[in-house]
Amino acid sequence: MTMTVSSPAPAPAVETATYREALRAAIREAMTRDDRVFLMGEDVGRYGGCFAVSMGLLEEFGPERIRDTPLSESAFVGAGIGAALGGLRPIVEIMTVNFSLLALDQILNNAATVLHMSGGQLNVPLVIRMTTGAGRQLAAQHSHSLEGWYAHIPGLRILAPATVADARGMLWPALADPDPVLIFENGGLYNSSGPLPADPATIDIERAAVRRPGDDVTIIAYGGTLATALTAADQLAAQGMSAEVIDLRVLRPLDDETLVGSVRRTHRAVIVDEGWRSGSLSAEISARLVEQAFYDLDAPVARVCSAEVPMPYARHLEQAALPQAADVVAAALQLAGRHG
Amino acid sequence: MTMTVSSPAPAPAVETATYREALRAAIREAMTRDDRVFLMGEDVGRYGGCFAVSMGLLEEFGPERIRDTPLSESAFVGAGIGAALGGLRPIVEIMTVNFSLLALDQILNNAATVLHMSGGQLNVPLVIRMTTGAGRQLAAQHSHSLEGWYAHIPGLRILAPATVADARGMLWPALADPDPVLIFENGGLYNSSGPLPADPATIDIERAAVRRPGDDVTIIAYGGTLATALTAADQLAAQGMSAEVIDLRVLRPLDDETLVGSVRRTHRAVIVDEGWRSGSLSAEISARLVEQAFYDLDAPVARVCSAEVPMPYARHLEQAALPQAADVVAAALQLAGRHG
Amino acid sequence: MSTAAKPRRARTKPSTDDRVALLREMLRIRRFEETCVQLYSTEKIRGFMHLCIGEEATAVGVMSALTKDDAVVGTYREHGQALARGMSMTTVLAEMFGKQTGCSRGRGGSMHLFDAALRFYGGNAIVGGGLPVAVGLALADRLRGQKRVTACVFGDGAFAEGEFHESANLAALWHLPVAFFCENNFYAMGTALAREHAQTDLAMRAASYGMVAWTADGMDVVAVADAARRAAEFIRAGEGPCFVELRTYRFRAHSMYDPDRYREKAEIEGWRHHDPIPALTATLRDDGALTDADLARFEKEIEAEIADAVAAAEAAPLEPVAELTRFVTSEHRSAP
Amino acid sequence: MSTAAKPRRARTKPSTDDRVALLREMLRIRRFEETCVQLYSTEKIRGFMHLCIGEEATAVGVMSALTKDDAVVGTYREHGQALARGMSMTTVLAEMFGKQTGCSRGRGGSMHLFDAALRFYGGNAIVGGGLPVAVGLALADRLRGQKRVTACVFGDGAFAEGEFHESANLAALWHLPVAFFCENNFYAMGTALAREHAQTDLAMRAASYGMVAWTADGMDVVAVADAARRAAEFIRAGEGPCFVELRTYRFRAHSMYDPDRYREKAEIEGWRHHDPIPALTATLRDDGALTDADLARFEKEIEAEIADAVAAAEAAPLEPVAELTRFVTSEHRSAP
Ligand SMILES: Cc1ncc(C[n+]2csc(CCOP(=O)(O)OP(=O)(O)O)c2C)c(N)n1
Ligand SMILES: Cc1ncc(C[n+]2csc(CCOP(=O)(O)OP(=O)(O)O)c2C)c(N)n1
Ligand SMILES: [Mg+2]
Ligand SMILES: [Mg+2]
Repeated sequence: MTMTVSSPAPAPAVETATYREALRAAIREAMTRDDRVFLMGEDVGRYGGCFAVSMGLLEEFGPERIRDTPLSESAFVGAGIGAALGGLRPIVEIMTVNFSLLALDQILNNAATVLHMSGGQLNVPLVIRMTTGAGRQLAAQHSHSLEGWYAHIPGLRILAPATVADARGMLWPALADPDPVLIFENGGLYNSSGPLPADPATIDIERAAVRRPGDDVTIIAYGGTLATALTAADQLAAQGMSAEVIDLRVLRPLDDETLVGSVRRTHRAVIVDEGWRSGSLSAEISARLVEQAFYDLDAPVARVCSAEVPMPYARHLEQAALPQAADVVAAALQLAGRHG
Repeated sequence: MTMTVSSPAPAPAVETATYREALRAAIREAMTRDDRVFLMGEDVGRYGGCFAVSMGLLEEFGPERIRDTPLSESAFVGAGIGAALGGLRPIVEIMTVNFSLLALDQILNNAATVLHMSGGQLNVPLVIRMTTGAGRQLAAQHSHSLEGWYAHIPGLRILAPATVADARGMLWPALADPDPVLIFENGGLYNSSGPLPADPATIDIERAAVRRPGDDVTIIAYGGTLATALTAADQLAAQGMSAEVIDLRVLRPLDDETLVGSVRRTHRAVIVDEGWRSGSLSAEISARLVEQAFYDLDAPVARVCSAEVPMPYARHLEQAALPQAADVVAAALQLAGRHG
Repeated sequence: MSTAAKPRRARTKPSTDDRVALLREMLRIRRFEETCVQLYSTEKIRGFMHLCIGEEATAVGVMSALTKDDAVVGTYREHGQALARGMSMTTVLAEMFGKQTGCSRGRGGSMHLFDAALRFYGGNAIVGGGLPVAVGLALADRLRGQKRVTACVFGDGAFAEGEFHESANLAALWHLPVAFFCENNFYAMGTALAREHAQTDLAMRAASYGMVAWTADGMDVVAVADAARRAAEFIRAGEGPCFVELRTYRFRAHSMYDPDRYREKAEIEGWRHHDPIPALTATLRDDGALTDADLARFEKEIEAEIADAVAAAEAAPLEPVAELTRFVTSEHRSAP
Repeated sequence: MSTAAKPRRARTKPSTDDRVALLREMLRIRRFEETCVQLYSTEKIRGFMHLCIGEEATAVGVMSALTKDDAVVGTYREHGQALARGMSMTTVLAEMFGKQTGCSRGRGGSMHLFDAALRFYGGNAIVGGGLPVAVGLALADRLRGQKRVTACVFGDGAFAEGEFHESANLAALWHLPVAFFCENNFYAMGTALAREHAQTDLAMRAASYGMVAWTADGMDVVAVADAARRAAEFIRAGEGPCFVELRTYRFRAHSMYDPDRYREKAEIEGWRHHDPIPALTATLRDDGALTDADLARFEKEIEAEIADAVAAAEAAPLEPVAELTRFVTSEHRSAP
């Protein structure tokens, strides 16, 4: 369903950009290529986006297509659903996943459900973007990672770009999807920079990506935890343990093939998830690995998640609540230790 | 924190009643024992409750304490939070978990969070009751089982009474909890009947209950799926397989001790969950069993869940989407077969 | 409550033929709903079913003002809305039977009737859940420069939900071509209007959002048709959204589960005198525009239409269980 | 926008002493906020921080009308609300430093100030999220027969959220002792009032819920104090809820992250002429109620208070990491 042949690896880089710039370039390209595309959300226009993603787009496309909304999450997300049913290709921005709860009824009971409930008559080609994650001392009402909840909902596709290439390339195929797609942008990534692919349209929204090959353990991460996993892999390498790092990229539907294939080779898995441990996406991945690779596992599947607390403001407490590379290293070594 | 010594087994029965009558008796008792307790929700008064749970209570306690609300889920749940902060012990009824999404922001961002966010200053002694589950051909906006989402939220206690005894006995200890407690009533249970305990106050809200002892496989269920699990256990017995059936009762915090203890003996586990499979509570239980009993497992942990579709109206489709005893039997036999 | 309803005469009268057609359509819906009661008692129809008996004038009047390009967002009490919009009894009844030939292939049932071709967007069982969707449909028309009307029907209970507040403000703020039709039947399930709202003058409250708003007699199909026509003209003229409160009453319980213990029998009886069908029948008789023979013919035609629909629904196949997971996501994937 | 503000004279004037006290409190908050800016630039304070510079009169005026038994539900722009309610600079600043001695033991930060003893219920960073909670606090007072006021402060942006609609209706429907104080500073982040609301007369809209509602000059602390006093008296007299729109303006950006590109410099300058502090200072000087010496003394006292608070916050210990999971659930469990 992507616009070109699907391929998990980003295309060769031509330039570098920040994650924020990549998202902006993707929106600009989509708005230029297809006049049915428009951006709607709180402060996306005159303010430039609460995280400055849409800075400058109002001047370029005007207030009809870069549409500031009142504080009315349920109504403007629902309006995105209606606009999609009406033939447009809306990109709705919700400032953070925490506020998206106010629109969850619209997302689950309308966007995700109407196609099935209407016997296939009405599809909703809607893209919703929102920020997720902690690490910026924004405290308990601005810092949670609830994308795992959305990955529970049949009818939705859930994306979590962790790289500049994915930030640049995932929007267009998401808009090409006839059904609702949610894109989760970890707030800690906006200032990160990396290579921009020559042809963003070659980015697929189907498969996970192996970000670092390895043999002794599979570390599964996504979005904000990918960097944590890669750092852990470096540290493990220094200790003689070769870790394969997989970036989920797509949280629903999960790419079991890539995950199971890796674990069949490494026989060990550590999942890194910024969500609260109990009932996080990491639980589903663990359950699937056990269902599909039980006899290949040399050790239990390990999970490194956030502490089960409302995210505290104080930096030392927040950092203690979040998954750290050291926790991932310890978990991986324990799996090996317990094994050897 | 329960009002008496905790004990997972219901007290000896003196009479029988329906699940609905047991809930009503529990509300009546709580309102009589403590004048800070009141019931608030849509149509709990004059209508008698959308599922007739509070029928007759308006006449008994009057409109101030049996309080009909407008259609305003976010406001009356938030008002329950405020009333709890103000010294009352509200029981808020939300007609079904599907509509509770409109109040989820209040439940997560206020009720579950304010104690921690205020450094321990403000606790919220609130009880929220709601119906969950399918099986009555109510279709995709009235039939989902989302209690697993609530079990993800730190700061909440989540209860799922599956028996008449629990329906009768869980409310008072829930009201005794200084923090928010959510009680999920599976809609298919209201007309079920069973023994009423002599002393409902002996019902704990801490532990899971072994509803049927067995040796060859542990079947884990809760709420609406307990009956399915027990039926499956009968059928397995007929085929020479002895199944232990555990009723979770408390979805958060999970009673790992009872679950792991059982699986350590049976070496096999099947989890029955009416939620959509991906990201359901069954995933968390599977992950925990693997983390805590990996080396005792003779086979992968199996899950029997609902099909990942918006619940359809037509009876044959709805039944096909729901976990059936036959599916549980098949899963259990497969674990044994693969094992033996 | 009932005394609160202030009937208003319509400013202009539709032609005699039009009024006869409105009467016939109300009769068609009434008989259909009565049949649904029987079919529910014999368990051919299951789940939640909400009838519009007594409220036929609102659905018939509103739909009479719309063209085929316009859009409709309805409620879960939408049998009448769907039929008046042009859906066939066959597809609607088959849906309630849970058959493959139903408009939603048996997946939706009574509360989830849809027809993409007629731009009938359901059939929504989350009270107030359709309001933002209607705003979005109107936004699409605005951005695409299409002069179409989106009619959004909802109840007095839905008016209390936050979705109404947010949707009304968005529609007025963006000057969108959406007509809000509030079916005020004075109850939200068992809760009377005065126990739902501190201020029960809903049209006045809607006006406070900066929308043109007024009230019409929802028991007089001619008044509703006239109000809906004016609303549609207003919107097509680019005057932005508007709100019409239609004061009506349901003669039957909220749903088939409802013991209806919260209303005085006298109140119900009082409203029966405003039954939209006998009222218009009498007027048309007086005007000599309708004979007993006409009425008898209508009844016969409708009876036949219903009989055919029932027979077809009975005979229709079930969706194969193998199709359960179809339509969770789209089958045809196209470029944006 | 600014021209939309219609200053209103208060009907009665508080005593000279009271007015001096109001001035001093505004000055205290202004200097505190200015200190926060420095502390933020040196990264002692992190995360989101929203200052009330320019809006001091609303917080000071509202709190001046409340007794210690009353309750307050605030916003995330609540430093002034917290200080005016009686919280010490020490506990507030320590909280923003993320220290154990902070009111929320470092867990809340700038947006989540709480004080159970003062019945200051936060400190809520979900826009509109405090409204239903305030309704519930008032409901508790009603059911417990307590003659207390719950003051709920929120912004013009929050008014657009569904929570406002539902909460206003509940409060009016149940006749609850809650006073809604809307700090209308004409912007919700970068969105001007006229782009948030189709109808910008917020007091009129609040009145449509069946509540007494009026507007006061939020840049005149005496007018605010008078309005708040009348609101509190009204509620104590059992007259039910009321709504006061306080028209004000923030001189600084929305938060420390905000480049403030959406406002004309001229507009900001225009409002600076309504700065509540110099205005009242001049009046009191003219009335001979305030000397330069008094002012100098105030500044000195406040400077010292701030210096002590900063020193204390600097010196305060961090909450041990071992305490991270404390207060997720209550430690003391009691019978209901
Ligand atoms: C969000 C939500 N809350 C509650 C319900 C349960 N419910 C179904 S219909 C109804 C009453 C709605 O009243 P109104 O809007 O006046 O429509 P009417 O039934 O009178 O036509 C309620 C409470 C629901 N379906 N959705
Ligand atoms: C539900 C929700 N949506 C969006 C935000 C992001 N946000 C924080 S403050 C704000 C503007 C609020 O404006 P207003 O209510 O007028 O208060 P002010 O900041 O002007 O004092 C926004 C959009 C939020 N915190 N909560
Ligand atoms: Mg109604
Ligand atoms: Mg504002």
